[in-house]
Amino acid sequence: MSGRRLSPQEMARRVARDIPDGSYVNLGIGLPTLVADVVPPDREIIYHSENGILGMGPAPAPGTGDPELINAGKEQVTLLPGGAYVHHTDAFVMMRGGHIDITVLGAFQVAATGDLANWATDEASMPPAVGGAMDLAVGARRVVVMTTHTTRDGRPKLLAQCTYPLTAAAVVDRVYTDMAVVDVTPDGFVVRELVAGTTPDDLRAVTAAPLHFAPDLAVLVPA
Amino acid sequence: MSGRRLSPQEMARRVARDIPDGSYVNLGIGLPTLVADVVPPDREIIYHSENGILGMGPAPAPGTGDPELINAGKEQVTLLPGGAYVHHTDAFVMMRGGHIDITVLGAFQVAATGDLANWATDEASMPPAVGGAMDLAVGARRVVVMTTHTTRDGRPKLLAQCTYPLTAAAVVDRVYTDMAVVDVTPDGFVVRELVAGTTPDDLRAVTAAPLHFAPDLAVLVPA
Amino acid sequence: MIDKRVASLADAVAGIGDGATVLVGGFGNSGVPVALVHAVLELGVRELTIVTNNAGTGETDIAALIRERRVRKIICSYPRSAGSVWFEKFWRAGEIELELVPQGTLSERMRAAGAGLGGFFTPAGADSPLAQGKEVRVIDGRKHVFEKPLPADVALIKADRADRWGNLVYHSAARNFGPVMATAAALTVAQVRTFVELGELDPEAVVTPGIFVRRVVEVPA
Amino acid sequence: MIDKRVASLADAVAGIGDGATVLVGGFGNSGVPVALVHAVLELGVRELTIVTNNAGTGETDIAALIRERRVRKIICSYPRSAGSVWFEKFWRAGEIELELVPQGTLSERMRAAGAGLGGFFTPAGADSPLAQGKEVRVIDGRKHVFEKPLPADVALIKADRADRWGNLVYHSAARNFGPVMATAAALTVAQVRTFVELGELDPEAVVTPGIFVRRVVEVPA
Repeated sequence: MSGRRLSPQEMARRVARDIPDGSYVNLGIGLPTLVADVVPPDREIIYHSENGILGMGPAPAPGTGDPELINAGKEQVTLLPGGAYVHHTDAFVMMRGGHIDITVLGAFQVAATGDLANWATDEASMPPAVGGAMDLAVGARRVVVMTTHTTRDGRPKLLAQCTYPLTAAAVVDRVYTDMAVVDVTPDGFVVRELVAGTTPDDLRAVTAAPLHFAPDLAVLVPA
Repeated sequence: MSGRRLSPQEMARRVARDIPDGSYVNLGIGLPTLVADVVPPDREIIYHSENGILGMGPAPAPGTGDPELINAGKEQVTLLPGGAYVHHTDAFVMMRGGHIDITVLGAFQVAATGDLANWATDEASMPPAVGGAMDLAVGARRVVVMTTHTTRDGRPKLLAQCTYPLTAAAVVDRVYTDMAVVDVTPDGFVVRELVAGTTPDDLRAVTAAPLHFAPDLAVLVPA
Repeated sequence: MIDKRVASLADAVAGIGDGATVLVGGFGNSGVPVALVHAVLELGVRELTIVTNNAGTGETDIAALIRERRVRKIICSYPRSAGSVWFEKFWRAGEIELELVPQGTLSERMRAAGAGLGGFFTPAGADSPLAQGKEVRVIDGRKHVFEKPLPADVALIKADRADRWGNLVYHSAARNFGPVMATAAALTVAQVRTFVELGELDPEAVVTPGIFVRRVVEVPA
Repeated sequence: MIDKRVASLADAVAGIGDGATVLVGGFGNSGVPVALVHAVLELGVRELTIVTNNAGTGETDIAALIRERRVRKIICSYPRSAGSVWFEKFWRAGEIELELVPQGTLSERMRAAGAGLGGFFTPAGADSPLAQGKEVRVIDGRKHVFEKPLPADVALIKADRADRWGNLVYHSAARNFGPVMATAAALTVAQVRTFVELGELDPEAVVTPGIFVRRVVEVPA
């Protein structure tokens, strides 16, 4: 019986801890967007949105929003002082050209080789959709994934090899799950932190790839 | 003995006559820049400069210029109301992407196939220099050349084949010289107009390519 | 005299024909030239290829074009949105063709068309099934896929202000695909909130110079 | 807190090393970051590859770098200008390497580097000797030449105003190569006429967003 899973907010706080002051960051839609709300206030982070915003701020106060000022998830946002609007092609110059320091992406599957599958499953009843995921995955300086460790029905998301169509090969640097912090290294997955109460065997039981455990394996205390 | 040659201003006025109202025009450095000063005042022409100006106006009144507002020939110019500054890459999107209606270029040589040589001679003592000529030559919708019919020492500039390194192949639509107006057609050079007093044989004598004469060959009366 | 302003939406879309490839600006509901798309619907043209980021939601703009069976093919990056019911219905029935393109590649392909380039190599998608059938080349140790220009007959975009030369400025994130689409089409039409006099737009801040724009029509917000 | 403003020209160019590839903005005498180039001269680095449109005239900026034998190679479109005597002297002596690139290709190669692309096909120069040794491909019936990205270690550019995030706006035609060079270098440094407070620049009119800029230094005109 493993320790309890982190809540989405707890995961977001753990991810946020690793984002240095002054970073340019793109947050994928879904879980990753939570990160913006929990970055320590002493850090100045510049958020990028693929639709042409650099210096994106939080959601507007009710009734004050600009309906055309939306983020990649189509939710209303604001612009910080110092922010700028750019057109789509320039927004992707930033993404693909190595100008984004960190992107936090969701994932269906991550392989021990760093392969990422986060745009299509094998479900043929829904039309495929890719958005900006492939550009971000190949272009950001550091690609981290924020995801539950398993699917809703309990299947592993960390695998020796992805079975879903790839977004990009060998791009993921680190995975933050609700059970652990796992680096992708030339030797495969290396677990850096385990949520309090979770043992290495607990994690192995829900991971479909070999796991190495860091010599200085730390306890991830929810914050 | 042929008729007198046109002066540069007379050549410029002949070129200007063919530029329709509302055209986007790029004038090459040297002789072609004269065209801007002689376009009939009832026509609104938007001039483009490769260094990032759209809507370029004439030289500033003495003492009023902006030293950084220069044209491709590095001479001070002005910006008309409605003009805009763009960066270099966008200036060349306009040039190479088929957005410039007409470019007027100088030439060392023009071939009957429309090949253009206007960037390098066979003189090895000077470093080669190309600037924006190759982008303009391939990218403008209509490429016309404005040049003396012969070199300073009397050699033909209109040839069956260029002997100098090409700027681009099969791009020239029309040549305006100080003796004639000559179209480049699938059949080669077709002379449309001859300066008053110049005969077809006069022109043949200073042209190193077969010349066809249009059935409605007109007299070019200097204006 | 140059005057790109037209008096009506009908004038703005005049001449668009059956089978046209039409770029439609917008990301989600931001920057969509709704009035122009509805004018194309009124025009009655069919067999359109629509290039756009999303495949329309609800019953308006692109969703309406699809519902009325005007769209043969859609080229986009993210057709699956909450409310994209008409697209999904026709797609499942095999009655609309989908070409899925990574979003950065979509805008870059339009840029290549507008910039007179013959195509480019991008790492985006090179490891994915979207590279199937395309040239893949390792450049500096990394896989890249060759992507072709995506030119169009028409671009329909939304901007904030325009002058009679067709210079455009946009409003906040509604800028999105407008500038690149304007460069890639033979006929670019912009709906704008308001016309301004020539010279009123700051020449340092014009986003789309008029050279890329053929018609502008005023559609007050 | 992000603060890209540096106090001196020496700080602005600190860390540039021997053998660096340096993009230098400017077209003719417009937009040349003269103070930054002179700071590089002071730094004493050698074996530089300079990427710029012209090869310097007279005795200042790039011409001075060449005169002082700091430049191994120059990549440019138009080295031959009135007054480009130092370049011509060293070029004739075989003491400086020249890579001549059509001007649009020069800026597009830098853009490709900044945009993370692996290269592109352009029709410019495809029929010329400048295509020798390069892949030439017929695309849609037209010859194109394959051109590679041109990334750099450093970009030195000149802008008008900057804030502490490094956002830049330019002045008239001095904009020229600044925006594209800013995207293509690992270290982009801008000399600006004046600093402004964060939020003072119109977000609709920022030309180079700070993400492309590492250092800004004030050099009053």
